[in-house]
Amino acid sequence: MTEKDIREDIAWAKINKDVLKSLENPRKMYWVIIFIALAMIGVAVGAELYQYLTGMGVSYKNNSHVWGLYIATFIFWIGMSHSGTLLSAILHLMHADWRKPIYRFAEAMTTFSLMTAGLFVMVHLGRLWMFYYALPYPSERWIWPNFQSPLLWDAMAIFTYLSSSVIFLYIGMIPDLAICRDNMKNGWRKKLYTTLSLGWEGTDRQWRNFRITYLTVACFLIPLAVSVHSIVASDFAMSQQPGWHITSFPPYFVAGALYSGCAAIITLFIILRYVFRFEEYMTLPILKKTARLTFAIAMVWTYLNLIEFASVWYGHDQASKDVLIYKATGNYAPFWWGMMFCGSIVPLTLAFTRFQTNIPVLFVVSILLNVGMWLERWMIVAPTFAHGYYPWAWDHDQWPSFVQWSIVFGSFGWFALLFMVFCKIFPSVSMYEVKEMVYHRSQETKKKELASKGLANKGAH
Amino acid sequence: MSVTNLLENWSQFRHKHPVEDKPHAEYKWAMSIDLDACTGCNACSVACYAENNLPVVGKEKYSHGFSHHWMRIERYWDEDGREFPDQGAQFLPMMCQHCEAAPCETVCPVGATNHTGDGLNSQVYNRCIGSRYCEANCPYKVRYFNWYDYPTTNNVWPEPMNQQLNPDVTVRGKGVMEKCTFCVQRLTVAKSDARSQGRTVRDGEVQTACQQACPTGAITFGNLVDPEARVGKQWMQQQVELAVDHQAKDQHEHAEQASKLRGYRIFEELRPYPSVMYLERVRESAV
Amino acid sequence: MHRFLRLSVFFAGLLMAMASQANTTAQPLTTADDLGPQVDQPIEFPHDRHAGDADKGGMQINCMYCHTYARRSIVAGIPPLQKCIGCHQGIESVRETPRIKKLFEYWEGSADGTIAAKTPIPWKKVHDLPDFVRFNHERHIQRFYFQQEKPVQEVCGYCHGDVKTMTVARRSKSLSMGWCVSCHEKDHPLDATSTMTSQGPNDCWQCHK
Amino acid sequence: MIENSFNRRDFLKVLGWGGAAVTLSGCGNTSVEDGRELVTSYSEPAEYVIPSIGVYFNSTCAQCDAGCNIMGKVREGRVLKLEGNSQSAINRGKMCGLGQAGVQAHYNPDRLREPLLRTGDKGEAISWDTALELINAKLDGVQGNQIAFLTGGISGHVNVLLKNYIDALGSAKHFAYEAVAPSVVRAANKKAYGVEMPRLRLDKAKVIVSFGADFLGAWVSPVHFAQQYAQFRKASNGGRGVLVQIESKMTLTGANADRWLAIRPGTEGILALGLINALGAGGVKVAADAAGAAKAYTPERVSTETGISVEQITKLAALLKERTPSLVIAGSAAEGYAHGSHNAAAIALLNQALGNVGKTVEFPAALPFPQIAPTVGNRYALHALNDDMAHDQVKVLFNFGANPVFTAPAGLKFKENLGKVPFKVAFAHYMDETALQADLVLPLDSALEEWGTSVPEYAAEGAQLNVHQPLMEKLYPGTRATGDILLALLKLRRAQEYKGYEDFYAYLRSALVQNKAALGGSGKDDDTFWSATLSNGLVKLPGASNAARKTSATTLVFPAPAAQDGAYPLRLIPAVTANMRDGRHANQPWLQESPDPLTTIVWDSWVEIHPKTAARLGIVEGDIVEVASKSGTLKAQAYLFPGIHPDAISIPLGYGHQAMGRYAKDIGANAFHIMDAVFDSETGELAMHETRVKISPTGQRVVIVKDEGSAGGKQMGKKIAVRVSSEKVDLSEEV
Repeated sequence: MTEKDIREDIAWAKINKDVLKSLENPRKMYWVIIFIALAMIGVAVGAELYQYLTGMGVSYKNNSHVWGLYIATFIFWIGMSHSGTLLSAILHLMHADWRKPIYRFAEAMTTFSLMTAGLFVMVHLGRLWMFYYALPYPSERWIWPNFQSPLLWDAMAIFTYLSSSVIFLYIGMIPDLAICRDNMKNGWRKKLYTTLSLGWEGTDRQWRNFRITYLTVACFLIPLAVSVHSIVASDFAMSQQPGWHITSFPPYFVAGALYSGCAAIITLFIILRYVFRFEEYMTLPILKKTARLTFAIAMVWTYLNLIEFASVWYGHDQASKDVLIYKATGNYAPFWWGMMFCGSIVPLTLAFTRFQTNIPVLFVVSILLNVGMWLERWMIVAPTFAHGYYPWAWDHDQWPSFVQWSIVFGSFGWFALLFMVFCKIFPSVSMYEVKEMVYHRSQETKKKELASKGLANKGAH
Repeated sequence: MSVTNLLENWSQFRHKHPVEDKPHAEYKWAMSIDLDACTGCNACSVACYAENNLPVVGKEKYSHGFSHHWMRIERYWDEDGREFPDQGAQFLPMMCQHCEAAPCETVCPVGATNHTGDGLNSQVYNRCIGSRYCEANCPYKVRYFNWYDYPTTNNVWPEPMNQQLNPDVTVRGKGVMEKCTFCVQRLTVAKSDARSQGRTVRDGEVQTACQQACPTGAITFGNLVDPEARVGKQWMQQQVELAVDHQAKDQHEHAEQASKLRGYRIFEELRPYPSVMYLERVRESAV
Repeated sequence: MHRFLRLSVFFAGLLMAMASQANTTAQPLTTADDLGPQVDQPIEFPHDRHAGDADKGGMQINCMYCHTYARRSIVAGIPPLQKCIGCHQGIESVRETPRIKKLFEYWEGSADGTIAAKTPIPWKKVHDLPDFVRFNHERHIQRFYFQQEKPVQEVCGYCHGDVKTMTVARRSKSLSMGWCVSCHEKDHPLDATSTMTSQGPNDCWQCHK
Repeated sequence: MIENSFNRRDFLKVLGWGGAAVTLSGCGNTSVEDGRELVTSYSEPAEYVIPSIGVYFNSTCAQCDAGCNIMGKVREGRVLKLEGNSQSAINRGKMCGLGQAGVQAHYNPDRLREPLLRTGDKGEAISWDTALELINAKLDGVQGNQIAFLTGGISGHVNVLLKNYIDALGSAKHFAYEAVAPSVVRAANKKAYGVEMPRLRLDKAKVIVSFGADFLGAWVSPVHFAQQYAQFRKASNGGRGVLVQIESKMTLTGANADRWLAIRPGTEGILALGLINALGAGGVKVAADAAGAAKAYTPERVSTETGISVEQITKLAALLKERTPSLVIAGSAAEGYAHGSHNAAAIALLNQALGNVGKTVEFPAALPFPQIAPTVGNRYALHALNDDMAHDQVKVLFNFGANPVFTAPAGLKFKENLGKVPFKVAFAHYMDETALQADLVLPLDSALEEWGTSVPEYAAEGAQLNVHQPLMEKLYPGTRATGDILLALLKLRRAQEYKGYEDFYAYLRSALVQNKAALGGSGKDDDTFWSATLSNGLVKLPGASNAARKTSATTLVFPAPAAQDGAYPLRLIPAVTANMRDGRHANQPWLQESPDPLTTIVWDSWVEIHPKTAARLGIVEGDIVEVASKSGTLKAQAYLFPGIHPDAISIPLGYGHQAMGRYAKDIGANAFHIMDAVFDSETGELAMHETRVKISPTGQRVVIVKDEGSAGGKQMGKKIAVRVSSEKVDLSEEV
């Protein structure tokens, strides 16, 4: 008999109490994380200001190597966003109810990582004060952006995805916001929850409308999620550069995205579970399922990776082949092999049942997986510049500057800050869905008990 | 602001790469460079600095690859491992190839780089937001980004050096992409003058700065549409056609005849249809 | 569910209606007025006196008599000092007015020595386009004045407004890109008699340098 | 649009330049801003001056001694760009990069702006009158032969004034010094052909064998030669010409050769004699004396001594026999040894043996006005001046723009000797190393501001007089033209004779107008002639042609074979690059940032080492190496360069300024300073290639700042710069 995802005998009042406690009284670790995040953001903001005032040159890219860590990290964060949609929308449609205690924070992760990714689009621009030129708005000049550019598709896709994710996150939270509202003493929070819960009373009609809306948005979100990363992939696949112009990039990117998202869920799962004392809800069996899901996706990713190599290797495009060889043997080889190790070897630990519930191991592994996935993005962007079509323009050494690194690290702080503040203000575990889950589980158990009783009775005859 | 305008521009600007039914009207600027005449002396490059207000970035920035030589001279050695390069070096002047189907044009999110009716690959500094996608997708890597604010914070033209700046060419601020323009400021003046006289620009009437300086006359520039233009005659004689990706020279069936030709375009197989034809460097076999 | 659908249909319809409205009613901006600041010039030059209509006391001098470069250069130019003097030397009646005295100070040098003889007058730019714009007076004059044979004041007035009624010239059009484009988008006859039309060029590099 | 019928002083009066109208701040001014800027406003412009349309004025390039005729594009009173004058026989409308950078000499922010008098370690600004009076006062009581003038190559009417001034001071000494001039070849030519610089007809030759003459880069008249070279490469001349370059370090010309032969340094003369011998053996009729002289130089011996294979020698001789006429050129690599004169003589003999004299080696017409003839600079002058100074023979020294403190080998102790001169006047554009040592520094007009004439030493067709005229108003009121200073000084000595000339312009005008008949202006009135002269920017001078002289092998001294030096095993080849030359233009940033064509290095000097030598010494690219000669040491980055003989290393000249300006100071190392003071045995010229060095890595390593990417000079199998063998193409049908 498998372990239970959740205790079936938790009282609903206890669920409310436990979750609401997270809004009030986290462990000390919470403040440590907030402080570190703020420090990282501080450095990054300083670096960005310097870059803004002085010019993009301070990031040490160059005329042949025009994109660097910013674009790599941008893809990383876009990828990160996919897990939320996977857990909340896809698994929702598939009726995998073990997702219920963890989908809320996954969904929040989606929103915040998209917001982080959006920042990188800005940070990356040479004239970010002119970013609105890329938006299709009717202007006095009678001109439009270039609708042929994948970068424009990108901008639109991210914008759509971000707004849809926010709506999805918000709609899914309404019943819980009402609970918060009802349990709050007067204060700014009470006002906030009152406003946000839109007068939720939990009537049957409200529930019916709620479920339809939620399902509709979920259905809408799934193709969006897939398309967003496919479009990010087409930034590269649509270009003409060796190492980028690869047909399998869209599915490869989507797989990579789900992969890093799942890994990030494990990390955050462990952190939240500890910081907000969610041991009752974020249980080890759920973690185990997540770990298994991650393992499966890791293998898909590995497979797609090998497909990519094979298609390049057996193709006739010598330049792409050169780039591939360069990745494995050139300046970037340590990082490339690091990516292979973190992305394809490390996840093998997840195949062992013993490790699937071992929190320290999972924590380390999940972080390694994300490092691997970040390296993957860097290894997509950089080597093509360093070994593209034109040998004269191959660069010597494009080690990113401190400015680039600090903005990249700062983005993690920014994400952590947003995420942690969210968890402190909004219930990061969906109370009503956990209740549903507990209810369904207990119903099932009862049914089983009845059935086994009936069987026993029969046998008695 | 109208949607019609948008759609029209779409079809008008986006299909400028060579198709049979849409030939160039009055002008198609093109170049040919005779590598056998090119000595690699760098005169063209310095002339380009003078004409186009290119900033001198200094050693530290050059070391990071921030140079702004729209016209760069590349020097290649033989790779056969002999003790001495006893057939000399091979020089190649490289600048924007003004591709007819330019990889940079399609990817720019804001349409800052476009194809003009004259077959130039234009770059509009004001529209550029600095995404650098164009350079990322350029097979020749001939676009140069303003990584710093050279006119102001870097003071590249200290008084009175700024008085040398060509008023016909914008001095670029930080965060925009730039590249060889085929000296469009000269072309515009020549076209306007010719138009006032009710004709088109005659061959030799307008020269690019690099062509004008080149001591050996290795660079020929002109209007491919003009049957009198030397550049067109050269293209024709070398049997290089603008709108194809496989020239007579490459074809096996004409091996006998084709082997006598030496015109080629770089990376033709990627189908950017560049507007610059190079003539192979010749080396004597008798010594 | 139905309400949701209905709402969606409503919004989609609204959007399409707005789009088609925007498409069909794009207003040409050619006439938009945007009065520029008053510019203090070294001499308060009375355009109305020189170019204004006869019935209003003007002398109806052709714009290009003074702004002589307009038909052959990208800039219209300010007349050189000697041109002003050329006429005013012979006009004794206004010789002692303050403005003309000032003018002659630039030519002969001022009594206090602050202005050397033959100093060009430091006129300020009134129609100052951004530095990256290449506006060619010659082309516009050639097209509208010589080919279409429109009256010179109308041709200049497209962009400069009704200068003949001003003293010191003042900008009266916005001279923004959209304003330029609105005219380039229009069909203009090829010459005075032709029914053939063409539009202004819309290559970016035509105007951006 | 080349006109000159205007009064120079008024046409440039324009408002709006130097002001806001100039600074186009890229994308800064993005809105319509009224009333901020001034309109370009003239008071009395010439009728052809139209705002926004460039007017071209002809003048002469002063960046090197070739004397290319240029035209400056002037707009709104500012000179914007220089182009070649297509009327010129020298450059035919073309220009080199060095010439293009002439505007940066003019607009240079580090130019001197007022006369400076030394007080202690500082310069005090004084007025011109004070400065000239001071000079005059200092000259009183000094014997004429204790006054020395140090100049570069100088010609034209400035030279006339200078000579007159020297006369006026009574037997003062004139030292014309050029650090990198081909002086030994000149002397050898004089002996062999009777003229110092014969006209070389590259365009007529079918084969050119160049012994280290970098005629496409920095030798004599590169733009002119480059055009002839283009002709030479065309099929129109009866087949594409073949260039064989023989040198120890690849120059730009070597990089363009069909065959580049790395010769052991200093053995060029031996190879020339070997070729004569091989030609004789191959059936070419060689004069008996030449054949006799070359008899001992069998291919085997030559091969051993020069390091060039017997097969190559035979092939080359066969080629020379088969394709005539040919042309053999002795360049700076051949002349730079203690036996440089012997090398040059042997090479001249080869030309003779091939029958090229009169065919591809022609003789220029003699100059009708000897007083304006160029006084060419050489390196012996420096040596002589240095000796005089060392013996306290110089009391007053005038220095006209030469920079010997920078270019003199350390062994001469020039700076020290200069200190012994009590009063030193420097005419300078920048505060360079020599000006820093001076007691009085007089700031000069830039070449684009001053009046003058010059006569190029290398005559492209006939002799010609080049006109230098201002292309714009002076940037700084405190500078003066060399001619004006000399005239003012002369007025202090010979007031009566020169009082009729208000300034140098007046002198120049009257000097030319008086001789208008001889200058092709007979029948024209003075103003027309003068306008036409200025408008053309040059005057072609008719002159009787010189006769050729036969070389004889009887005076030939056999060049010494290469010797070894155990302590200093390598030869130092100082490279004269097209950008830097002797370093006088190092403060022009375009030249610093323009990559060296062969190494693509910018903003620094470097040491070229053959990969084989480097491997032996354990040096890799970017290592900071110490180069030590008997005279000194320097440190520079190593660059592995296949185009150099393994027995040699090469360092470019012109870098390593300690003063001069923001773009030149502390860039690279000065190779002049480690040169040994060895002199040519016949002419007494400093032998530039005689320095022997040893190198050792210092342990430091840098990333070389160069244009070449990490792939080096490789095309990585891509079809980028393509080369084809000559039998595979048909050039005759080309357009």
